[in-house]
Amino acid sequence: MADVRLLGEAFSAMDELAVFTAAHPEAGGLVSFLGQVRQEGGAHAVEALELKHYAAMTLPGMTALAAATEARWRLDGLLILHRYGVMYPGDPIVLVAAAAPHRRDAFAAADFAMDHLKSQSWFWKREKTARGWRWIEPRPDDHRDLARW
Amino acid sequence: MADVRLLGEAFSAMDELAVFTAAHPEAGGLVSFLGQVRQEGGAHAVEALELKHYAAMTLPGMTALAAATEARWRLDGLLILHRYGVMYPGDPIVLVAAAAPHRRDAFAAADFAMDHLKSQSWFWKREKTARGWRWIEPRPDDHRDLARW
Amino acid sequence: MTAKLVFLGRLEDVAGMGELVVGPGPLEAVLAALEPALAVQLLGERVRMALNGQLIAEGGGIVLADGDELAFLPPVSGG
Amino acid sequence: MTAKLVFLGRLEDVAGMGELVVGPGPLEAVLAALEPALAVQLLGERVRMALNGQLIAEGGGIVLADGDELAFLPPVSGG
Repeated sequence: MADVRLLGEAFSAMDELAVFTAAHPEAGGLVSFLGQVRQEGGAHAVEALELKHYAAMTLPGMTALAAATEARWRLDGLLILHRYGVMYPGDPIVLVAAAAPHRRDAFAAADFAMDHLKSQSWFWKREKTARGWRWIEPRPDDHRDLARW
Repeated sequence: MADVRLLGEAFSAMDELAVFTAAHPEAGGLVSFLGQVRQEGGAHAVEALELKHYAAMTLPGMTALAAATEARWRLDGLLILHRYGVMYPGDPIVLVAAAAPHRRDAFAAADFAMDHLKSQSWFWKREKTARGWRWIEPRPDDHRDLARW
Repeated sequence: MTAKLVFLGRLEDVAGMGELVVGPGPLEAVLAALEPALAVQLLGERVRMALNGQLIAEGGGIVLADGDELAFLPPVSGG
Repeated sequence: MTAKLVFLGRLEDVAGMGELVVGPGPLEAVLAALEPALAVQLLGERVRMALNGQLIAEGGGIVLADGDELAFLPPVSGG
């Protein structure tokens, strides 16, 4: 039932969300999370971001995460889109949306999926600043977030 | 800073969210909640929904809620739109969106604002089914949700 | 010299109107002039009151002055 | 008769390549044939391994067969 995609090209988060919302008129509540490359100024600004994935594991892992999310909450629909490749400030990285009969289920499902995408999915991120490319290590926060579930 | 509106006419949740998102390229994460009139079948289906407000208190209360939300989490932006008047299946009722440097702040802010809109804002709802109009009482869930904060 | 009562939510249905212009004076006297069935509902345990847009803790002792607006607020159900 | 090593994330930079075709055989022998600096990184405590797309608990005892794909996975950082 879930729509899970690993995307190599830029996508329009708003177009995707509009399609998802239109497909779920039966849902009382829809929660979405959009993660995007921050547009910021200053010497430390990120000029580009690259996400690498592993074909043998990344999409299968996302699909399993979607199934776990749907098994845990009562949902009308679930959307999980994640980019890989090189992205620039303002580009969407990840879009998660959950449609549900009840508000709390939609919030919890989107939150759960994001925590797991952040810290348990097979992505590796590097950022380019004025000082060049640098691999990003997971933050302690990410693991703390995961421990909530 | 927050954009808080009490609306008497139908609005496009996707257009509003697109404008809000475009206004916050500095935000790493955006969370939205859309509540809409359920489109459902059967004898108990809601044919229309009416929300009444009280001019002296409803919008001032929403504005105070927005200020409390912004004081509690680190946000780049906050959007709170709420309809009053008669709505039909598929119509948006409420749209809350929070943009933040960090994901957890955006989730918590949207969740907090929705719990308070549901159970502490000055709206009164009635629904029309095949059996006529009926006033909706608050659900015990709504108060339980509020106790989380 | 008038004050106004505002009936929200289902109280509007009970009252058959959303607002009622009344003379100033003690709330007890104002309510005594209403339909008893309506007065009973307005004084219900779960109905709160707001004077000129501000919630008030208790109705006892209120005296409506010229231009005052007293709203009767049943439990809310938004979103 | 070949197997494949896959280097993910920063390990691709360390290896200077994303993949390396190797002969089958015990993992110890395969690693011994690599640059020592790379082999040390691959065996780092926080690097996990997946054989043909499935995580494996320990590298000890692994023998790469023809067509096997062994991936080295440093800590992830998605979203």
